[in-house]
Amino acid sequence: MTELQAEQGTPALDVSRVEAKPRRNRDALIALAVFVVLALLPMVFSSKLLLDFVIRCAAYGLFATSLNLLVGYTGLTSFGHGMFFGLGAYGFGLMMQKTGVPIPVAFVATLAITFGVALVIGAICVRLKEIYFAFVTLAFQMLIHSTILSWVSLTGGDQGLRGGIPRPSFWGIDLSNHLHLYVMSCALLVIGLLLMCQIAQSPFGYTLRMIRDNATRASFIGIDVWRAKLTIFVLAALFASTGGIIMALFVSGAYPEFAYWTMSGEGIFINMLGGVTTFLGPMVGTVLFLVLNDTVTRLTDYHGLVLGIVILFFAIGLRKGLMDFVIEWYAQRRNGRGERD
Amino acid sequence: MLPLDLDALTGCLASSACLVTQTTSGFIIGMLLFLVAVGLTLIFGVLKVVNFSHGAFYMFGAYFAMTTYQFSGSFALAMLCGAAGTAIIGLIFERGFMSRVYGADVLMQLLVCYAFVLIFDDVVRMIWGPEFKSMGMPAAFQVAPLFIAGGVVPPYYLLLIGVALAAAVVLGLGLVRTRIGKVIRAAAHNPGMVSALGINTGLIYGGVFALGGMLAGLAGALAAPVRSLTPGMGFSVLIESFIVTVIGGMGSILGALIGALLIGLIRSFGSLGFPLFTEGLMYLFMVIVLVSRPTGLFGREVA
Amino acid sequence: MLQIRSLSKSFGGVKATDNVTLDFVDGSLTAVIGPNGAGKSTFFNLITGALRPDAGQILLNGVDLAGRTPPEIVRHGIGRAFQVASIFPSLTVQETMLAAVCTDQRKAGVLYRRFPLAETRDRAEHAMELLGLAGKRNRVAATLSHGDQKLLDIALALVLDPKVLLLDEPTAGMGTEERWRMIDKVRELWEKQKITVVFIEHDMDIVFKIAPDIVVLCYGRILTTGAPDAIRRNEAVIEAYLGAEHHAEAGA
Amino acid sequence: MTRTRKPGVSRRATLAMMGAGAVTFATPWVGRAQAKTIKIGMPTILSGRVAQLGTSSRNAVMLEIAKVNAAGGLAGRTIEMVIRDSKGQPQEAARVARELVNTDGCEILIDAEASSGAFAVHEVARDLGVLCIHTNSETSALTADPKQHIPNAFRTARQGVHDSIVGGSYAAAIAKAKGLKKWATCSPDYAYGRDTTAEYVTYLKRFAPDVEIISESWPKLFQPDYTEVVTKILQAKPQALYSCLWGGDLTSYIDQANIYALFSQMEVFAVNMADYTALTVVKNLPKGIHSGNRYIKTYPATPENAAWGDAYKAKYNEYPTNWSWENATAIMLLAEASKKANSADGKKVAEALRGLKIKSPFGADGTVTMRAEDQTLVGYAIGWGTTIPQEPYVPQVQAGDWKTIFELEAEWKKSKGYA
Repeated sequence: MTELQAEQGTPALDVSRVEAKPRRNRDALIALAVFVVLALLPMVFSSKLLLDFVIRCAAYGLFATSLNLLVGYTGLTSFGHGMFFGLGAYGFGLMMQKTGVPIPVAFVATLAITFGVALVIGAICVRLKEIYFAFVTLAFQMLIHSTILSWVSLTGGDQGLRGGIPRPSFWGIDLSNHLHLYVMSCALLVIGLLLMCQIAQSPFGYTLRMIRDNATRASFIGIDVWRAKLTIFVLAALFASTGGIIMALFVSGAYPEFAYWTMSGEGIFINMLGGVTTFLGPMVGTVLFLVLNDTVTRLTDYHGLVLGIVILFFAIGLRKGLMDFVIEWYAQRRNGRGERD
Repeated sequence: MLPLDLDALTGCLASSACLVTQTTSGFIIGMLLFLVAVGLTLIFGVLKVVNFSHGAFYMFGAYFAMTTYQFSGSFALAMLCGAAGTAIIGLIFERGFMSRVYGADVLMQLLVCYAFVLIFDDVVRMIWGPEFKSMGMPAAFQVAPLFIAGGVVPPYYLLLIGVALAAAVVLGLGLVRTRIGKVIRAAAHNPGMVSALGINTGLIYGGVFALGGMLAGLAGALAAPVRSLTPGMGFSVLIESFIVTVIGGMGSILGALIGALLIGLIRSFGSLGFPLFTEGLMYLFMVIVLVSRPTGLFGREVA
Repeated sequence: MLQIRSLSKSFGGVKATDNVTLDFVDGSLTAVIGPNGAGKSTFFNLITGALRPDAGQILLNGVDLAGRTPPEIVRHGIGRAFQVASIFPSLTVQETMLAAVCTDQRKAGVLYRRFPLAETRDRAEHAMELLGLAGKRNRVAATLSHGDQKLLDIALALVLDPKVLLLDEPTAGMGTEERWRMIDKVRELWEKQKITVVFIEHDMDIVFKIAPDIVVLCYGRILTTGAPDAIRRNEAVIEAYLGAEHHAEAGA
Repeated sequence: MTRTRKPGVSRRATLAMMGAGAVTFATPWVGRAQAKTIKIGMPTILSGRVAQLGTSSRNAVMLEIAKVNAAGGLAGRTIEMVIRDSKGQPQEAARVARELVNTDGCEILIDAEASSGAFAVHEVARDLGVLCIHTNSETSALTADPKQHIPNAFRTARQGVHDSIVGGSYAAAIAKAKGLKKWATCSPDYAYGRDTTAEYVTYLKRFAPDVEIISESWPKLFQPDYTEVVTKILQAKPQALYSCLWGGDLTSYIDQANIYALFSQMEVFAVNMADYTALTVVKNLPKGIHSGNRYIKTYPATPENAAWGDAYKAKYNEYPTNWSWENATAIMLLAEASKKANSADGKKVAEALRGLKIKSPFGADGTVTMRAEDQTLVGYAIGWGTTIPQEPYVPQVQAGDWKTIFELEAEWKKSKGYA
């Protein structure tokens, strides 16, 4: 981005921002409101398409937003984030198929597995910078994808986890009921976004911004850059994994495609569509991406062509994600009216 | 089940016939990869763009060659059209689209490439149809394979290795010896200086893209007689040549050559020793190289 | 007290820092000078952990810091500013300060609270006041003038309450008038904060005017140390500067 | 890189936009089934490397639908096909299938997906209870494994294990006659390739016990270059080679093996060779490759089959594929079943489908049967022969014996713990 933009953008940091607590409560309230609206949606619209759509939004949204914690906030362009999406789906699916533990246990255990794997892979990857970080994450992703394909006895190879994922009810929640799954996905999405928003607004979030801007300087004010990068790498992996779990529940299975690089590519693409400079950019991107995908595939066989042209419009026409564009436009308009504070 | 067959591997290493056959087989795989990878690395070296749509150039080269061959029956003309046609596409791609996102976020460049991967695949599907095609081996090469030191080498593959090596040499010498080569190398180091010297950087960028496209197109054209043609065929080639450039070092031509040969040899000997994990082997190798030497075997440390 | 003992570092046979032994007394203001390629920046990089010394000790109040990482060294109290202003372009001045204080308080990894933390406010405020950046607190760093960016860089080091502050050419890239403003600022800070300040400077007028102590480096070695007057008259120093120029001309 | 900061409004604006987006696209597509027509949904692969799978499936379906509609449709209701691309991604296949049923109001699904997509759609069928006919997945487990079994899902594709039994016994006869003891295999490294090869080898060894596998190659699916695999096989010097590569991979392999003169050095058994997709594309087709029939209009050598192949060719200007007959069979069965049930209702049609035997150009004896016990197609024409480089490509086909197939299949099911 150019310096010019920065000059235009930037409404001031209010001194009142120092009083941070009300903001957190406000975010929580907004999240609650969004959840209530989403949860009530099925009463208003009977369309099952909408439910399916929101569930997929939850899966992709958590995935894309967590990727933005790396790409947008820390400047770590991961090309391999999809591996954790896949790991979540496979971990959860396998746990449910093989062990028959209750869903919450499988959920926590899957996150624990993701934590371990992300810690090891992250410890190796975050030492590298810039494009090399991108490459090495990509290589790890392909390695994991290769392993999923080769380890047929466990993963079912290219056919994925077959036979459906059992979904015994717990706490009165029955995830084989689509409505329950919908509400659960909404809850996970909202909680996930709230947590990630908290991370982004925490002191650690600012540590990440400093590393993104100037990692060398960050280390000279006492930040252990490697540790901070590893921490966010692992945290982001956990949220991506949660997205994978939702997806596994939705399709009642797990497939190697989840851990393929196209998944990571889609994540990057979503971020670019929505914009990486705002917290909700990736969420907007997710909605945009899924709407595009769904409408274009139903309208034409040549969806690649149409999708490609739309992407070009964003990349060459706007040169930034939608949210970035909107916010800049908004800021410019405000400046134009001379109401800058 | 561990996918291991070390007996086959050691057995082969002990036999000269096997050694020759597998080594040439590694070279064949490697040299085609090199042609694709060298364009990728050149474009990265000069423009700092990771051209994810490079596989599409390879695809176009193959389709152009097939169509030319069908109409003219001339193999040489088919190769020429494959290379030249793709060069033009490369030029249009860079001047018309890529050049508009220089200076923007690097990810925007990726996005443009991604868009064109989708578009190019669909364009090919529109023009040539979704079914796979085959160009067929020209009659001149439908001859019995040669035997060298007990190893089997088909004449067509000798031609293929020769053309790719010639391209490598011409490219290497061209960059070092010629004026235009020097300008390109200078542009890679310091684009500002080149434009300050009154040289049109746009022309150079377009030229480099055309050159890279041409080489990938040539690879596609050379592959057309032995590989089936489908929309999306560039994809797996892109991934492999990408591994090659990363291993060799982004921006290094020698690196691309060595990297391509290494991958070729890993494939040819890996398929003996690790028949079910050859692919994984390549990624493992890439991880090891990246971790121990992030800039690749021949990459320069970026200041 | 910062004590450097037999510090050495070579790059492929070239000795960039050659057996340097120096003491910086608490509360001193020292200028490090020397011709281009004398190893001044390497010397700073070794002390701050950007480079790993081949041999020698870096003792801060008796604790050896040689070979430690930059974050560790910073936490022991050696702060630095850079020749080219090293800042966080997308953060505002105030955010930069708040985040730096946060780091100093070991709260850079805190997840459950919101930025900025109330307890960081006073120190950040103080540092901005000190450097005259308080009025620009809401400016995004990338939009600051060159001089202000340098000040922000120094503020970043200062806000951590270092015992020793290393400034790599605080006046680099500035006009004459701006230089003097900057160097007055440096002197003022030194007087107010009562910390040890070591700075690299090219402009001899500045050096001789404000630095009570001067260290002259040449080819990685200490040529001499002393007060301005002594240095001004030192034959070896004059030779080194002229000699270096001769070399430079011959090389070109 | 510098970033703009988020004004407080943005969050609310975003949410509003999200909401608006959701509303606008939720409303217009609320499909409802009309009494007069019945919608059949068909997720398939229409883009990417195997787009041919989807297009030839679609062609065959449309060809048959036209006939059924001309004859009055399904129990008087005109069929409307809704065909959508899954891009070959299982999660997309699942989504599209759900959307077809939930939103477009499709009452029946024709699942024309490849293996992993088929399993994904199978789960949707399990979830939604909609009548679903798998038309392209040949993976035996899809219907053979009782854990997979659901009453509303059927398969009209050939089944891997049937293929292997016939192929194995055919190959064993030749192996004995010609003394082929040393065999190599070269199959794509994915479930279909691995399972089919393993089963084939089992039956080959069963009928010709002294056969020995001396070399295995497992190229990746869609691998562009097979040179290392070709040379590896040449090194091993087997007397015979089995391969279940298919489509573009098979033609690449043949082209590349050809210039090493591989085909003159061993007998080659390529089960997927005798399909027009491969036969017509390979420019220098070697003579005498043994192959199982996929779709070929001269086998079964009946006027019905020839007429069907010609009608397809006349309409689409290309020959049908293996997938074509499998999909056509699905529609034929549906039409008969709804006639029998006198209803287009999914449950009733499913009931009628179980055990249904219909006349078919693709039947070994002029009929095919939807076997009731595992709801998969049996009795289709299955045989092996050798290729020649021009039409009719496979002049002589030796038919497989369904009695043997049934016996060995039952045994196989037991050994797998399926029965």
